[in-house]
Amino acid sequence: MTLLGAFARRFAVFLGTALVASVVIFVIVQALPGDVAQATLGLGATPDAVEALRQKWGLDRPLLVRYGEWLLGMLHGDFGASYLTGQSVSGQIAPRLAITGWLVALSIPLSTLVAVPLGLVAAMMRRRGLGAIVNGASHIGLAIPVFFAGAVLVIVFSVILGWLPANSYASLMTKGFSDWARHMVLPVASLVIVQSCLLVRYVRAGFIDVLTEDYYRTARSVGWTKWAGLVRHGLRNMATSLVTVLGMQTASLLVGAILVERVFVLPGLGSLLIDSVLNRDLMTVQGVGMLLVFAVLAINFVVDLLYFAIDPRLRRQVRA
Amino acid sequence: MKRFTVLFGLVLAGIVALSALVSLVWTPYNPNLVSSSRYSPPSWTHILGTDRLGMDTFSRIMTGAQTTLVVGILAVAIAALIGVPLGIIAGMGRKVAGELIGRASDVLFALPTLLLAVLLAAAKGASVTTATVAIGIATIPVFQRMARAATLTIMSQDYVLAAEVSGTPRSMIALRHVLPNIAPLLGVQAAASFSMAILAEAGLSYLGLSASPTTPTWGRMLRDANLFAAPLQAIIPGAAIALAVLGFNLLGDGVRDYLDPRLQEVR
Amino acid sequence: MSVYTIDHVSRRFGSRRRSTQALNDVTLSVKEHERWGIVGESGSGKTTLLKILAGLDSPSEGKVLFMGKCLDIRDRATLGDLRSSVQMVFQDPRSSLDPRMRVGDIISEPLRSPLVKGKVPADADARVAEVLDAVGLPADSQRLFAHEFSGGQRQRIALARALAPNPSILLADEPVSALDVSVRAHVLNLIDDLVDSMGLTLIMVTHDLAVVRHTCDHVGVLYQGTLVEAGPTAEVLNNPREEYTRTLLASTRLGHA
Amino acid sequence: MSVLDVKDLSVDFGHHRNLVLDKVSLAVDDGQRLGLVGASGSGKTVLASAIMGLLPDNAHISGEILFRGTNLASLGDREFSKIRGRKLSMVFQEPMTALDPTMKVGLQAAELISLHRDSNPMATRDRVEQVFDRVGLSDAGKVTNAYPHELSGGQRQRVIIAMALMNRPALVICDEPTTALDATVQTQVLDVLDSELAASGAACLFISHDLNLVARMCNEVAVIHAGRIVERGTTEDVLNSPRHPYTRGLLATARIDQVEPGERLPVIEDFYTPDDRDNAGRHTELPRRWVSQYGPRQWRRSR
Repeated sequence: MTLLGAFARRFAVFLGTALVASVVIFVIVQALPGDVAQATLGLGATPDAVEALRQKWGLDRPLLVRYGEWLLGMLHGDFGASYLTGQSVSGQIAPRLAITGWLVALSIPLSTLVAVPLGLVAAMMRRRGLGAIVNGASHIGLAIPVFFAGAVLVIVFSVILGWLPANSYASLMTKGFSDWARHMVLPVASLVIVQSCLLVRYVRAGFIDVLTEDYYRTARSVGWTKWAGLVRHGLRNMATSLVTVLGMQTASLLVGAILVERVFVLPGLGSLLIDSVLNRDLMTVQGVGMLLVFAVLAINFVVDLLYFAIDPRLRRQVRA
Repeated sequence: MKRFTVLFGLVLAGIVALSALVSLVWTPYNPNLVSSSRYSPPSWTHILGTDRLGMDTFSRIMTGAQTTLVVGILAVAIAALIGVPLGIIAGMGRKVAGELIGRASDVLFALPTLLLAVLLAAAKGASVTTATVAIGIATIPVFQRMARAATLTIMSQDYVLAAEVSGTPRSMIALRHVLPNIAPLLGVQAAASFSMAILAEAGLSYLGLSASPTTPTWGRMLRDANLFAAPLQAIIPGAAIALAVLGFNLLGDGVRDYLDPRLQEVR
Repeated sequence: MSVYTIDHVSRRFGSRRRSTQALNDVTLSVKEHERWGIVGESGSGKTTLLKILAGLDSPSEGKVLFMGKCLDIRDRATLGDLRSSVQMVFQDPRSSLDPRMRVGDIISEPLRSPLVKGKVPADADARVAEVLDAVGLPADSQRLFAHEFSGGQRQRIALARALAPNPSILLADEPVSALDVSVRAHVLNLIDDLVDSMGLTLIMVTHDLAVVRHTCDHVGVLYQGTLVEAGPTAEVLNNPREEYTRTLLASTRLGHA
Repeated sequence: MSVLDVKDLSVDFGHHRNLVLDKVSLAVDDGQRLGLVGASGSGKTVLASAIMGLLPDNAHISGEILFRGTNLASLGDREFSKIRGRKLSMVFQEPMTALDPTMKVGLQAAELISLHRDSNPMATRDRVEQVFDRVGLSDAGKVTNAYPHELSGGQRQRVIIAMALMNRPALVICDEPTTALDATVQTQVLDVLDSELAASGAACLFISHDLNLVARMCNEVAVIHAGRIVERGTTEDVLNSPRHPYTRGLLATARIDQVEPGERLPVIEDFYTPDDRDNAGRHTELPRRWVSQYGPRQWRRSR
């Protein structure tokens, strides 16, 4: 199998998983409630009213047809229309995409940048003060829910110090960079704090593994000092496990972004999702849910490709 | 040092369990009793103060421990009871079965806990039950993968071959050799997943996707707190969540270090 | 009579497009009470061959006759016959003894099998004590766990387990290569003695010609999955016909002797 | 003059301070090859790690390790790193894991040069290919561009030997350099090691559990047992007239080929007289762990 073939195979798996996920989402939202129209109108509604609504939304047609329509629509970027307001779901999603996107896109690299050096120190100095402090701090940080971290940041920097805004969003396009940045600092910081504490634990464990490896001993025997050898020969080997964690964490990072949007009242995808659940706007829930799952799968697909860049053994397995 | 952290974890977890148990029979006030003293600071009458409706925060924190523990235990039980057998089958059984389970697990893994909870809440209405089920189901792949990996390690050991040469049936190998040998790892995973479940439930409560407003939960208390008027009322439930999670994490780490002699650092 | 008749056996691993040939057209016959040593380096397919004989794997091509009957591991009856008379000892006793079982339970495992039938002793506890004594371990060992023993002792436990159901054939996969040189002699003496006193047929896989020369009366030489030479030990070692056998001999001290 | 002079070296580990080396003294002369023979757990690998300064953090060390007059035991990591790989190098037992899996072997070997002196890339590459060529890596240019997993065990061990010889060190420590290899490959690798050591004039501490190998490689041999050097002499003397019962036992058990087929193989206990036992019937010279190997009763052969 060629390298290209391996990519193609992974891409096929990615699309297949997305397809199955879309079925799961559709079934939970459309088939589980029993009757969507009844659920929307509440138990007190008259049968006639329910029936009228069913006709209006096309719910009287078979599930399979409705699923097919939904799927085909999504392929064209059309997520259907809200049952409640009649608004196009895609139209609601578009303006909110940027906010959630920024949160995730900023916090992944930033938390990695914070975690790698701290993890290195924690691994190398684990019998000494600094390592123990980093280790202990990451333990505590791991236990803090992201919305609590956000709340504390608001209390300190907005309520007490009054330096930064506690809520609302300023678009990069319309309000300019500095205003945008002032509004993004605290949300991104709360995500990075929690995320990097988790990464530190994995980076530390990865480096400690390297310390016990034969090739690290070889590196030391040819004249690398403890620290330099670990950076030179450990970093790339540790990166494999780091990438795995990053892939596994994309889902929880998206969840974190949704929670952070709630704390800072940012009008992102998460806010849209939660609002539509509370209003039982099923079509919107379904659409946003699918988009999030697709994002998780896409990031995991990219992570899969990253392995090939890092680990030459994989490249050969594929070629052989 | 190590012993101290485990002890600390034990104390924290113990406090959570104790307040949950005690709150079943006694709390200083009825946790849902509305009073006129709103946002009162901590005092002898209200140890941790009161919230925006004048309800006693200490009583609500105590009662909140119930939901935290029950959701955590049930969610982990759901995940382990479904995930572990699937993982063992995937690790021991035919290739097709393993592949199928693996793919199904991948799909579930792409559905974040919160999204699953959101979908269930959209379909069935938000409640503790949907939250628990969602957390449980979302955790299945974690147990499945862990059990599968551990099973594969055990299956590569010669004692499994020896058992087969001894004429032991596959099902018996699973019960006699695989399960006992992966049990410690599963225990550690359960402890870690328990902390994760607590965090997830708190998140769902914070979004209003878990217990009804009349049931005090830590996440909802944080959601209802006004950061500008009474920041303390946000910090208290937040700290409760963090300390509970920290406690169970430390406990889990302690168990792992005890069980895995490799980590008793030779170096 | 022939215990095993290995008839043009090949074994391939992997998918059709990239397969590795572990065994290539191996033909060999093992008679009762013979002691065979199968010699080869890593990757020669010697362990694969042993696994096929133990019913842990099946050939891709060719067949194995066991006691005159075609060996099919999917057929419960023939597998039962095999399990009742063939036992195996593995290379590394650290890996072949379940760390969470007591020695008594480890040794009695074959006695509790639904497949093993016939000569199995009724009183399992008495049998465990008996085989422990036969391998030179005290009877109270059965309450302990495997990790409480040294490498040599663990290999004795593995031997005790193999002997428990009264097998007639003993398969051994590098039984001493994980052990220290000084312990090796103890275990080899023990195997030698047990095979003698219990009238076993022995098939031992090893990379060490010196061990084969000492313990086995027949030797087969495997090279990259092909059986290049087989016959009585003295004959093969004194007059090797194949180039590879000569290389192997030269790389051990036996070549100079 | 001795290149290495170990004086009263003791090493123990951890809180329990398990003694692994007990006042070991050992000297290697310039250009000399000394074999160090012992069973697993005898402390031979710990001795090698101690000399290289690669002991884990929880090891306690006492005594002196004089390398060309410098006490290595008292050097800091930075100063020691300047000696390692340049004047003092090591060949490890496990070629499969001793190289960084994510880096081409040529680059790993070139690091040895660039770490220790200024050298332009062209000269470095030439030197790497030259040494690779010398250790019998045919098509050295191709090998330098390979990742470790693309090479066979024998090739990897040649790479490691090339790395150990890269900077023309004064002493090479070989810790079971061929144990993990197949017999036929083992012979070739030993030949390369033999000729390259001779050509470079480096001294060598050759560690093995296999007396046969040591006899082939070394003119002098020391026997280590339970953390102590029990015997030292020329290879010929030790092999032909061993003085210590442990050495005698080791020699006998190592030579299966000298026992007639079917005869009982000698075991180490055979070489200990009753005088060597203490009151409880144990061999005084054997550590307790070692004695318990055989249980309370001796195995007797019935034949």
